[in-house]
Amino acid sequence: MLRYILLRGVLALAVAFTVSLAAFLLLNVATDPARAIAGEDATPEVVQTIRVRYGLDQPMPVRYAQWLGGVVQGDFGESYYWHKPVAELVAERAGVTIALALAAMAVTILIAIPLGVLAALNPNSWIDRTALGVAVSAQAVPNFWLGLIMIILFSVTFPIFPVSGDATWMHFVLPAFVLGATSVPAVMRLTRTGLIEVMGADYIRTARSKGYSGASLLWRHALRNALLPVISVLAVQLGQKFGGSVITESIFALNGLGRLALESILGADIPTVQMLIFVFAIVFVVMNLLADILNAALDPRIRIG
Amino acid sequence: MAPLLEIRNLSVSLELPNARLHAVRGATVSLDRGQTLGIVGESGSGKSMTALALMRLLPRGAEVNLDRLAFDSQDLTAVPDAVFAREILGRRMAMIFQEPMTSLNPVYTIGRQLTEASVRQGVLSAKVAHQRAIALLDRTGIPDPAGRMSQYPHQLSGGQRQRVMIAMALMMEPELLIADEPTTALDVTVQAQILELLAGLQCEMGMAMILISHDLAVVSEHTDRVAVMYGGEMIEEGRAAEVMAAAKHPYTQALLKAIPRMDGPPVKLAAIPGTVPSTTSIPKACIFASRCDFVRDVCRSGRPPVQGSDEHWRRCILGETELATQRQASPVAAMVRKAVEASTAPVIEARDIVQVFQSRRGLFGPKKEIRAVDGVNLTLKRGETLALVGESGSGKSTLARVMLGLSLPTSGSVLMRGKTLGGMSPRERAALVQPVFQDPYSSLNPRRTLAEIIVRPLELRGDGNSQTRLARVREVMDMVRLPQRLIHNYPAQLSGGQRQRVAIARALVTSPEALVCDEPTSALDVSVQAQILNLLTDLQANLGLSCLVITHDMGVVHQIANRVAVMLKGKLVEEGSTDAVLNHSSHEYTRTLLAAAPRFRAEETRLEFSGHE
Amino acid sequence: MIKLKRAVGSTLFAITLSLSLSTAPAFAKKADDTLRVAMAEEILNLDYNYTTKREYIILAQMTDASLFDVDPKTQEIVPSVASGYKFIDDKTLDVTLRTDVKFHDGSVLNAEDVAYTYNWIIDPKSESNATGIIGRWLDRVEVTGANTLRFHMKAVYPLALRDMAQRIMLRKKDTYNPGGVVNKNAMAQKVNGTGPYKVTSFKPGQEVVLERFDGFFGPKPAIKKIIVRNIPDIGTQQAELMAGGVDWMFNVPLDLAQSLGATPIAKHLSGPDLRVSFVVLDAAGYTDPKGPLTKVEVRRAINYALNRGEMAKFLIGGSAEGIHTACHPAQFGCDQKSVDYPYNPAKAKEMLKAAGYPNGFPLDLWAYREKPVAEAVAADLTAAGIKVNLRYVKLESLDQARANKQISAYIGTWGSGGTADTAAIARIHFSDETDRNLSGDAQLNKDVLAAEQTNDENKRRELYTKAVGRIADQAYWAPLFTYSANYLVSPELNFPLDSDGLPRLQNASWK
Amino acid sequence: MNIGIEPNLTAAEEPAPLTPRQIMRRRARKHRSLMIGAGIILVLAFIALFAPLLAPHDPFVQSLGKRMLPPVWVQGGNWDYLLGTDQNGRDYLSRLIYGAQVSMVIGIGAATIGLLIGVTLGVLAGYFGGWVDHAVSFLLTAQLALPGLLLAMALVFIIGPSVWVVIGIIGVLHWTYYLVVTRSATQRIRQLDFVAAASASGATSRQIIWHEILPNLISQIIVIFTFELGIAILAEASLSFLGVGIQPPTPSWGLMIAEGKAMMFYRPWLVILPGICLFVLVIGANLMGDGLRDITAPEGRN
Repeated sequence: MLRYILLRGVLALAVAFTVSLAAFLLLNVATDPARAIAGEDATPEVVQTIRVRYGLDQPMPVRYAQWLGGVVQGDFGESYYWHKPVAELVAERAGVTIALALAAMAVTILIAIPLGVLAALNPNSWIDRTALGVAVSAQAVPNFWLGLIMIILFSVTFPIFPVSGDATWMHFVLPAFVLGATSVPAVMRLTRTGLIEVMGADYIRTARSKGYSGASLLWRHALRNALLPVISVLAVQLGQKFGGSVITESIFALNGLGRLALESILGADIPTVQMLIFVFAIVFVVMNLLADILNAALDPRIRIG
Repeated sequence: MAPLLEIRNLSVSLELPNARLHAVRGATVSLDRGQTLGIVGESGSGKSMTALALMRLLPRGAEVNLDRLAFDSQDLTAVPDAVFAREILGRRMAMIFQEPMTSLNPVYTIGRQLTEASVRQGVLSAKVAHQRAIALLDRTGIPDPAGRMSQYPHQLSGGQRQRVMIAMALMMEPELLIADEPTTALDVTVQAQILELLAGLQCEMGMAMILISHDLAVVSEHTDRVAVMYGGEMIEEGRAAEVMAAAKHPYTQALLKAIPRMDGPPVKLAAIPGTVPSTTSIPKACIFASRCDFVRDVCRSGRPPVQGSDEHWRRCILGETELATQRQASPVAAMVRKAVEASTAPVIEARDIVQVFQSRRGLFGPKKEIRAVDGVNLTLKRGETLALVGESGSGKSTLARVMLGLSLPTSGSVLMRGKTLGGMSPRERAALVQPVFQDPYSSLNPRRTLAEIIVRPLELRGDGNSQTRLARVREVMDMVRLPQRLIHNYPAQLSGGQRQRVAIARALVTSPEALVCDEPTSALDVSVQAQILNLLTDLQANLGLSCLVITHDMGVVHQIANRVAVMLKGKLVEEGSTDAVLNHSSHEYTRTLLAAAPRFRAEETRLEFSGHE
Repeated sequence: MIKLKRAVGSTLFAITLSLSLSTAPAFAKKADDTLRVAMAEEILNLDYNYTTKREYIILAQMTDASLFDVDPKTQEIVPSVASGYKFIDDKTLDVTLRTDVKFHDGSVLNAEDVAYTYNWIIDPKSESNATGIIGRWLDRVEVTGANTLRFHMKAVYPLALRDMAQRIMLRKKDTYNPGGVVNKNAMAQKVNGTGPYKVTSFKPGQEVVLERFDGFFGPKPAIKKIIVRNIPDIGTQQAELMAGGVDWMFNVPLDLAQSLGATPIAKHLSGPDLRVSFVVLDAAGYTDPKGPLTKVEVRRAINYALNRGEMAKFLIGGSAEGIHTACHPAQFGCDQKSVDYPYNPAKAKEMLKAAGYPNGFPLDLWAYREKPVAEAVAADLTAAGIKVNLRYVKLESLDQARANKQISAYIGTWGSGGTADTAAIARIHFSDETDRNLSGDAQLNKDVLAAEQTNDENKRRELYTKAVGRIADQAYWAPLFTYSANYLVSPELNFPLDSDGLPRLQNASWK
Repeated sequence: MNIGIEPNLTAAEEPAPLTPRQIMRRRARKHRSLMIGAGIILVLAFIALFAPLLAPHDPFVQSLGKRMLPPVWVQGGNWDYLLGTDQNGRDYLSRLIYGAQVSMVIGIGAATIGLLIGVTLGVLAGYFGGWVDHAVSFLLTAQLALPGLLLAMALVFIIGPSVWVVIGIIGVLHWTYYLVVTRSATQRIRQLDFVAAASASGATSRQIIWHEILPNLISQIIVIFTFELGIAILAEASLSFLGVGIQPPTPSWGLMIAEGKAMMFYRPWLVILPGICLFVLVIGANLMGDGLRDITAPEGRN
């Protein structure tokens, strides 16, 4: 068991480093951080002083080596804009993104799974068709557009929810719905096909022959097997959501990692981007590992083999 | 006393995407307490559907209508589903299924699955249920029953899982046990034990049993009465011994002649031509008319009447006397089996083949080594049919793949015409040996037409142009007796038998010297198996092919093989001519294999068992 | 049928509009005397000595006072922390300080503090954003008395007082290197300024709360408390304005300002701005030595092709107007008599044919600011036959491409830092020290630098007239228009609009 | 009793069952959502193809005087510009029509690039397994971890903004769905006997992949392609919304939504209209995808 986790850990680090190297190259090529920090009306002298101040005048490999050296000792360097250690910056904002991710996951689960189960229990009925209709249309709605419409409807026309910011839980309702809605189709479809397949399996027929029927059959025998693949998909999606949704967070002005990523990428705040990517890669692989472990815990065939 | 179970005129129709399939029409059956009824028929005959209708386990969209369904003289049609599920299913009627590998819930322990139904319905307390489960597991012959309770289904073998299924069915001591092809997926030796077990339990618990199978031999040994089904209708029913000895319906007769018999010299099998008609519309004529040898105009105009006594009736217009005369009229041509001289040149030689596989138990378990083939020497001589016999896990398929050159052995070598397989180019090897696989549905590329499939090996060798190749394809299709008009059809449009013929045609197109057939007929119905076996013997005679046939069915060995090799756990335990091995085998394992194979003891009825009647 | 559809359609939009606009600000701001201000740029550092962006200038106006100040009406330099000044000769300046200037922490400002601030800024170790600007003309500062200082200048520089007024924020002695240890971010999170407002709470990137500083030596501001909120998304800013979370928005796009201004929610103010927009052409041929832009007729044709008037009127609105000089008409020395190329697309096509490009030529036009302006310029040039490939990028990407000499033409803007003097735009664009100079005109370079080395007003005016005339004649640029600053403010707020376009929140008051 | 010879093969009365393709066509006609989806896609493809003829005005011609005209059903609108004009006074309806062109081209282009990368890697990983499989899954994890936005922004700057760059970017970011499906399908097909038969008759790996495995993947690949079409179109819209996608003055629905965002409270149609167009196009693609999957599923699986 330990060997397996160690292997995945090494994979996580390898992925994190390759991705951060790629990001470092892309960023340096795309924009000149010094000019981004200096802003619009900066004279060349100002740009030069900034370049010296942040050591941007050294060649790229040297700067990457410095950054790497720091990372090994846990120091991810200082943000050019925020003048504070990036680790602190990420820690501050991680809370908002985690809350949003969990809320969005709750929205997905509360909508997708019941819908999927109902659709599977009576295939080709009107519930099935509406469930598929919801899935198809939710998949077709651009989430940035959905966000704007939500603000127009529920913050301005009917001022129920606050427009932006992340102070109270009320601030998270609309963003969670928008972020959650994007992954409803996939989860709903997976639940539906999974349950339909399980309901046709031999061991369900055996259970029926022992007198199980209706709700007890569903809860005791069918659901547990049907939801196995769904759980690993949810874990992976949660991993992606921990990476922060760039669009949802910027539309609702939530101070999460997503918005931080967007601004630091557009503003070429390299240390912040590096750390964010590093964190995203690690979180992503860890969530994959978690999905595997969860699967093994729930499915004896994998655990005991 | 009133029969335990009475079914009259049961019809089942299933909903297909674009039609309704009338799977069962007018099934009438009755069963007394403690009695065993066998329902036999080929695939698609509706035998399973009848049982599922009884247990109300039909798939969604199925329709059942019947005149009378009484269980212990209680009219079941009046019982609503919920009450039926709670009071009848599991407590008074139980069922075991064909596929042990998938019939148990993979995520729950054996113990829980055994006890949960009885505890939930309050029939037994948890403690009593637990003890009863262990007792039943022990009775069904599972080693260390207490330990098994906490294990999961995937940790048990096929045979053990079937025993668990039987224990589970008997937890609440049902009065009727329905066994739907209980042993089809198991090895011959295990099959015999399970059938013995079922018979024993039935006597002990005085249960009535319905045994559904496609294997006439199994049914003839283990049932009191037998009903023969074809195309969704019951065409003959009577006492088992009588039906087997003097079948009164042409289909049953043809079926009995299509089964390779172990007693007496090999006989040319009577294959039934054509395929089972589709029952998407209710047929007006006799269902067997399209394939019957004695068909008359009247058979095609109306449904044949039921003739014969309650003891033994059949649905056919032929009178008692006409049938009897027909039976003698068709003499059975004995086949002579050439003995193979030791001196003939070898075609394929396998020298001390060892094949080891690595497998990891579970995601985190340690790596384990499995020696599938452990030092085997085998030679296939020119013009002979060598049968390689063994149970699942004996390594016979692995050896076959090695001799085909599809996988390189861990050690040892395979020679063809003196040259090692490894040294040969794939194209050279293709000219020497070709495979025929077991499952007709996965041996042909669904996306290609027949022409493309059969011509492919020629294209790969690149000899001749498209005309010569097409001619060769047509020639080979005639050889395997495939109608030319099918040349542009897709595999999905053919029957199992036809597909296996295409596979053989593909193997023959490069005119190889040897064929390696891995269980060529075990996935086919008896009547279709007879066609393929006859084809193989004819081809071998006409083309002088040497065939290596892998099988677990002693009947097939007896029918077509000149020599036999028996494998057990990766080792060759016995090798010799068919007569030597079958009649006075030297190895104890071969003897158990032969004993386990179901045979037609036409005369020995089941009287000694049913003494208690 | 159409009538029905039309009726239904319009009602739908009418409902959403009226409903959304009827929610007047929930509570009158006057009650809690707090002005909530929205800014798109995230305020991350309170110390203007280490920042440059416009939002930081607005903030510094409130938190800090400097030696001099610019009179909003007359744009003249007036004494502020300094009570008076006298030029001993054209390179030394004596300044006397007021004695009643207090820092926010209550301590009194003295000559030592001022000297320390200036000497620290010009010391390269400070790496301050102002080091380059001040270091060019100031040698050192010497304390000559309890509240008198002497400034020794390296060279004659007419804009010295303006720089002192707008660039250097005064700090207590040893703020940045207490005990010799350099701490550039000393004032980043908690600024100890001398201005009319002091910072009571600061959440970087989210919010800055300022309250009136009673110890301020100058006129007390009318509003007790100002909260600066960072809201990056313009849509969200509007929603906050409507929901009452914000009372003042600046840099508002024209259409939005006009639409929202027409509702009871907010008032649309539009004031003058020193910022100008222009198209810089690669006359020197950095991208293509023999390219079309090196020919003056082509550059003049481009000037004729652009409909400056319409762009100013429809895309910027307010006091914006087309210009034909490489400077803002209100800036000293910006001679309006230089040659003009009134909009004449036919003439432009003709000149292009004459210059040897009958069916135009491909041109990469870079832009970063207002997208409608970029598309309008691109459309006008396409109409004149030039095959424009519009490259709309981030500012820093454009700067980088220009530094690598990859840009043949780009639409630029310059705010001159609110300085009404041509020097503030000429040197940065036409001297040889900058990569923005695509004219390749040596003589022009000399004139522009010379105009900054003399205090003689007439001499400077004469030099600038020559330079501006030269630029117009050689059409190194295609000047476009001046900007107008659009604000959306709560109807209850009095907000003065000054001619240099610099918003001065400290002068705001309730109606 | 005829011995083993089949004289009277009487299958003649029974019509030979339909070829798989006929079965699919018959099912397709009856599959409502497939018809609707295909209908929408055809109409939009028609609009995209004949945009120059259909559009009332040239989408690039500006008339600054007539900026921000409302659509005809709102007072102040005029009939020359049915859906009003945008910030630069260009006809909004024409830009929407040309926007269809951009979205379709990008959708199809990106989905194809994704297909080429994903299927190749999927088949290789599925067929050869071992280290190829590990390398591909490492690439998969790394690609999922790298934020697409960064890649888009950098490429748009380095190579310069053109429709092809955007297609390339989105294509490179969206091959994972193809990979996962083709990899497991290839692994499944590889076990089937007709692959063993092919290698027994001397086919090389390449021939087996090309002749035996790929034909069986085509129906699944088509299904994924239609879904990816929708996803790619949305991806372009998001990139353009963030300003790193399609560059002005090319009309793109995502860009139009971004431009309309500032005025969404006063001129909501600037945001709503392109949003609806995107929604209709993508829902058409998804309905078609669902339909194709239903009618190909049964054959696909055996």
